[in-house]
Amino acid sequence: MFEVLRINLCSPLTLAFALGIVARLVRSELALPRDLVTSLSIYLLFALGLKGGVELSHSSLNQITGPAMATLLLGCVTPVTSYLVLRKLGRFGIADAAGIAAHYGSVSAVTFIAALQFTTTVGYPAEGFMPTLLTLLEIPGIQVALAIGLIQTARSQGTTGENFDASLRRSNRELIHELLTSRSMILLVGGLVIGTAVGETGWKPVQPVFEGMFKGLLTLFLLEMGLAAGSRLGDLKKAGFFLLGFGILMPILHGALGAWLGSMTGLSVGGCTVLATMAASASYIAAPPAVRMTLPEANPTYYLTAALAITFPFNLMAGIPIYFAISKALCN
Amino acid sequence: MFEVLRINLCSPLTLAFALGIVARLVRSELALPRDLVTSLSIYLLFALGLKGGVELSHSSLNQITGPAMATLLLGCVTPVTSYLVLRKLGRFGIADAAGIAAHYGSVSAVTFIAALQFTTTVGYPAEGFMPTLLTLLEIPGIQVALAIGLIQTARSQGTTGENFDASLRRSNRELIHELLTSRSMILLVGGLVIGTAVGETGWKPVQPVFEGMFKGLLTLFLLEMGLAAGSRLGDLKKAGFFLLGFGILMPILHGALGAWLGSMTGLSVGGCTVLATMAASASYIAAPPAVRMTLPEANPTYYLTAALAITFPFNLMAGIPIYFAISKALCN
Amino acid sequence: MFEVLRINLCSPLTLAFALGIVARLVRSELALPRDLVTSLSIYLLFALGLKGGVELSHSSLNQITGPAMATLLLGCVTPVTSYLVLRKLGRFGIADAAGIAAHYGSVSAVTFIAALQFTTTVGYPAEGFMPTLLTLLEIPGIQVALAIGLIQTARSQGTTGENFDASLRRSNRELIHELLTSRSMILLVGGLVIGTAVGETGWKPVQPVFEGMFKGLLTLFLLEMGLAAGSRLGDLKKAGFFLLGFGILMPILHGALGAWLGSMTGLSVGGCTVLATMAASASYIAAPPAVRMTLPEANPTYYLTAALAITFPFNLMAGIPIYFAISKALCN
Amino acid sequence: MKTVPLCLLTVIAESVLKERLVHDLRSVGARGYTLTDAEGEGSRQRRVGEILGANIRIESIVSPEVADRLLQLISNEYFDRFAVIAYLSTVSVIRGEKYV
Amino acid sequence: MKTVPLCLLTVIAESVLKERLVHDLRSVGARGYTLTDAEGEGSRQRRVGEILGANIRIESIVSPEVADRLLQLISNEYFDRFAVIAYLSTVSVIRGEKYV
Amino acid sequence: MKTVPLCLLTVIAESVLKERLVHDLRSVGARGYTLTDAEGEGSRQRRVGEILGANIRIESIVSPEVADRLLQLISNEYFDRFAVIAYLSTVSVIRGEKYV
Ligand SMILES: Nc1ncnc2c1ncn2[C@@H]1O[C@H](COP(=O)(O)O)[C@@H](O)[C@H]1O
Ligand SMILES: Nc1ncnc2c1ncn2[C@@H]1O[C@H](COP(=O)(O)O)[C@@H](O)[C@H]1O
Ligand SMILES: Nc1ncnc2c1ncn2[C@@H]1O[C@H](COP(=O)(O)O)[C@@H](O)[C@H]1O
Ligand code: NA
Ligand code: NA
Ligand code: NA
Repeated sequence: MFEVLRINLCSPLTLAFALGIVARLVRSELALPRDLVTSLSIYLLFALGLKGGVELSHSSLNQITGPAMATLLLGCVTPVTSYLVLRKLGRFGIADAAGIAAHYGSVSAVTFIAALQFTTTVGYPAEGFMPTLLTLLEIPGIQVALAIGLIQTARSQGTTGENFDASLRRSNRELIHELLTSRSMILLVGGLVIGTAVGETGWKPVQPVFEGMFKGLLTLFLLEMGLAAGSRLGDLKKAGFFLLGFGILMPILHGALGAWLGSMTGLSVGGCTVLATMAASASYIAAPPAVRMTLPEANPTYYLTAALAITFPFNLMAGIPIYFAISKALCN
Repeated sequence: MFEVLRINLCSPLTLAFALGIVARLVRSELALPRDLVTSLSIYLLFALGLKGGVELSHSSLNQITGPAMATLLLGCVTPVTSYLVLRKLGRFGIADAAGIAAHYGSVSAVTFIAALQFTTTVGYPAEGFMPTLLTLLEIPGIQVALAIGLIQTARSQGTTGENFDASLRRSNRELIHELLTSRSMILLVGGLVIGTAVGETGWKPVQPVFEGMFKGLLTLFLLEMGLAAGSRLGDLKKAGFFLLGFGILMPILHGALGAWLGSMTGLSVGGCTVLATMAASASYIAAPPAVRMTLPEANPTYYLTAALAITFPFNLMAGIPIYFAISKALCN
Repeated sequence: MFEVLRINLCSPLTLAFALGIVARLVRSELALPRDLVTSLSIYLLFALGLKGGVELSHSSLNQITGPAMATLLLGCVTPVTSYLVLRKLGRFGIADAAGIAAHYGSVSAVTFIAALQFTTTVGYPAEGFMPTLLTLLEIPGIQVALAIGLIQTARSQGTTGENFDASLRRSNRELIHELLTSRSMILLVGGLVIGTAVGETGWKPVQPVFEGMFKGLLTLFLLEMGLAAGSRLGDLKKAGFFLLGFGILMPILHGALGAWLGSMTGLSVGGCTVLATMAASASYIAAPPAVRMTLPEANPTYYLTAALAITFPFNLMAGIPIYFAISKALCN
Repeated sequence: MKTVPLCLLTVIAESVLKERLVHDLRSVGARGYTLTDAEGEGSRQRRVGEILGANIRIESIVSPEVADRLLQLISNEYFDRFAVIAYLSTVSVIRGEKYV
Repeated sequence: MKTVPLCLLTVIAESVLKERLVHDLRSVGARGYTLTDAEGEGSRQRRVGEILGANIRIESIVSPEVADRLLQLISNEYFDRFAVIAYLSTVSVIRGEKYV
Repeated sequence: MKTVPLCLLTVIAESVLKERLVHDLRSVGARGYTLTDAEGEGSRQRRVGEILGANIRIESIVSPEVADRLLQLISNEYFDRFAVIAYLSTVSVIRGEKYV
């Protein structure tokens, strides 16, 4: 276990993230150009999709059905558990609770990638179709949480009935369109389809870019994530102790649930670890703008700090090995 | 033939282009940062030049003279045929006809690259000096078409004589300077010279970037091209049926002419295919700003839609295999 | 010697720099997007640090102590010699002399990299810990020169005493903080630490990006340097003959000093060459903003032209081989 | 040259609002707009901006009536819950009919 | 502080015109200008911009005479055939002599 | 809508001054600012900008008193030695109390 932790902590990925945090702590002017960050995230998502697609072409539909169901179930359960814990135990308001829940119901692609890398490094590579599951988990969690938020707000204000229903449905349609056609969905799903279509032969000539450069560019991206997380550290105090605990314990709970569902549906140890990580991770790309637009009353400090400055580093440094240990225990 | 079409359609290049179009059709917010697009096109042109230069260092002047003459001839003929067809058959105005003709007289570097890739894939690699021909074809076609446009406009307005001559010559001088020192010329020609000078030894250490990464980054660029073409699709209706036919048939005509001239001057099947593709392709990098500045009366919707949303995808998906078939027939 | 010069001149690096200058001379519109340039320099510094760190993990502290002392000494001596020569021989004002001296007291990372590449190419690779020395030399030279400038200005204006001391100390504290936390320091030092920590195993997966792509991307960066230097060429006349001579002779002097100190402290021929190059090079990334803020009276035309349009190309094309020849003579 | 006075409305807002604001402009009758990227700080503290991109700055030349409708709309819909400011100034344009 | 009123001329144009407009500014007597990248929509539909980069926004502080000459020039040379708008406002500057 | 007139101060400066100017704004009492990237040319020739990035353009809505203090400060500290211009105009805002 300690060896596993050491491997995880001493990778360029984790250390680049730490470097970003340190740079912010010493108030360095270091900043990656915004266009570089956007370009890196476009690259990572597309490469992830392509690679996943190529490997998907070796998988049978049979293998996927179970894990896919498990993933969708996670997408419905995790936002609800998050919301309830935040409301009942954390005494957060409706909007804030729903906003944070939307983040924890969705998934962080970088954490997902880190888990993929980790399982490969420790010799338990995950199934090839994991990126397909990623696309399945990205959206429903946001949806469910925002719907809860809108409905509860309306109820608490007494505006129910037909009018509200119609407006809810309309804003929901817009939101679903936005999420389905979001950058990450297009690149992931598009990459998956292209990867499946071209197979190994078509993949060969683009492999140097989309596989060879992957870890290096991911390292740069984690540097940026570290910078972003570092500039959120000051907000930890405003977020309070409850959110700190929530950002660590909730992922462990969701991770255990994910690992269990994974093992039930026949995933390997690596696959379980990755599914657990997906369940445990909190989105900070897709969820924030959706929450900002739909529940503007929710305070961004809470959800961004929790997702980016608490849960992301926790998962990166300790979470993934924990989910791996749980998965190993469950699969034997 | 069908196998060849399949290979062409199932490459990551073509599919990335298609993904871009689909993203626009579903109104996705996906957009590549402008600086990334500029960087990619700088990279592609420079890499193309370097690679071409290294291979040029193995070629003899002897081999090149014939094909170079053929290329220059194409640069004079294709804008004239385009202009005449647009005026006489299409009933376009002077400015619009000349503006479109400038695009079809010049050449699209990405289509050129796609043809290079294609001929290599099907086992008929083109001569190493093709990028040299590319630089020869880029400018004269634009020049000829714009000159026609300016002269015809002047004639139709009755402003001939010395004054006009002087002003035409002045604006022509500016234009030639602009085209000769344009980004693509500097990068292509500069790359060619550097590549020739450094040869294989100097090429080795930069090969991972300028060759290894080429196809992968080209895939990303085609994603952007797809996005651009996709957002032009709505303009197809405004462009009208004539332009649709023109954008498909004119390239086939020019392609056949190119293939024939290539085979006359001793190019291999691959070389003929690439020369044919150059003749058939329409510029959408160098030509648009030149036309916009010189013939502002020409409607950009026409020339951009024709070059980008009709001829480019046609060449990418069906044109290149057709020119290959023609070349094969002519060379045997 | 001539063979060595030829190798140096015929590398893609030097030629890309030349291409940039030519592009400016023919007034081409070619420009690399600013974000690309920033991204490239972030990449180069971080890769340099990482690579250096991995190699540092094989070095003993013992080996480094001597060369580190030599480097710090160079950081104190070179700004003073530069300042004195500029004041006494060049008759520059206090601010201008100190401003230029700050540039020559610091170091140019790209020149450093070019020297590393050169020594490897000619078969005399430098020690693995050279990037560590780079970080040691970057700051003190700027510091020393600016302190001279501030003190001399104050003295010449008669504002001495406690007040001045306090304000000098305050602005010095700010400056040191700024330099220590500057982008290049964070990336270099951060990279060194990460590289040392992860060692060869952690380096492997990121090597394709941080080593494989290095020379190619450096070539692109040198294209940009050429563009920047090219647009400074017009200022050569304003800078005057003295600065032209200074920009060539001072580096040779500093280079010889560096080579001698290197050979005294046990560096190999390659190591001496690189240390000499560091001493000889002039900063144009870290120094300019520091000088601009601290000594706004200094004319940027002087220091930028000298560092970028005189000394940088001189070192790139002729300086490095000269320092190599000196080092070879001294080490035998 | 003969010029007409018109209103120049400037809106500075967090960038998630881009599509919505452009839509609003059109809906109240603005005939065009110009948009630049910006960053900034205001009375409210650092916001969602960091990851989502910073602010946008929208300028639109409109008639006084349209300007008023826009200010009304922005102050009703956005001021409380989003980081938005808006201000008006007077500019002189040629071809006044282009903007109304 | 003592300030003098001067004209601030703002031109928004498709970006192919950048060099020409800067040249025109200089030629009619402007002593400086500031340029930012922008995007936008106007009464004319989407233009060549897409591939060529979008709009530019040029600001120049000038005397009323220079402003008038510029408006005249822009309206003669560009308004019909290019996507360009221009407008004037009044600003107060220190060191008024710097701009005229 | 009911609006109040306030001062809009615009500062265009070489980009090394970014942090210092933002600090100055805050110190004399500005409650917010908006910043965009810009390039430009003025009466002084090409500057350090080339490598260090070009200009910045800072806008701040302030009360007349704050505007005056800022102009004073900028003209004392920067005008001689740095590439900086500053100008004032009048704008109408809603929620006037937000800015003073
Ligand atoms: N006084 C001001 N002057 C100029 N811009 C401002 C001012 N106050 C706020 N802003 C801009 O408006 C945005 C939103 O402000 P706020 O709603 O106060 O957070 C800020 O990010 C600034 O870009
Ligand atoms: N009413 C307006 N307000 C602000 N900007 C405008 C307006 N109309 C046009 N523009 C800008 O001017 C450019 C050219 O407009 P047009 O010539 O109408 O296509 C547009 O792309 C906008 O950036
Ligand atoms: N007349 C002007 N109109 C608009 N901007 C100007 C003007 N003069 C100077 N500037 C801007 O202010 C910066 C500094 O000007 P200067 O101090 O004259 O070099 C320039 O780079 C321009 O961006
Ligand atoms: Na989750
Ligand atoms: Na052609
Ligand atoms: Na030095």
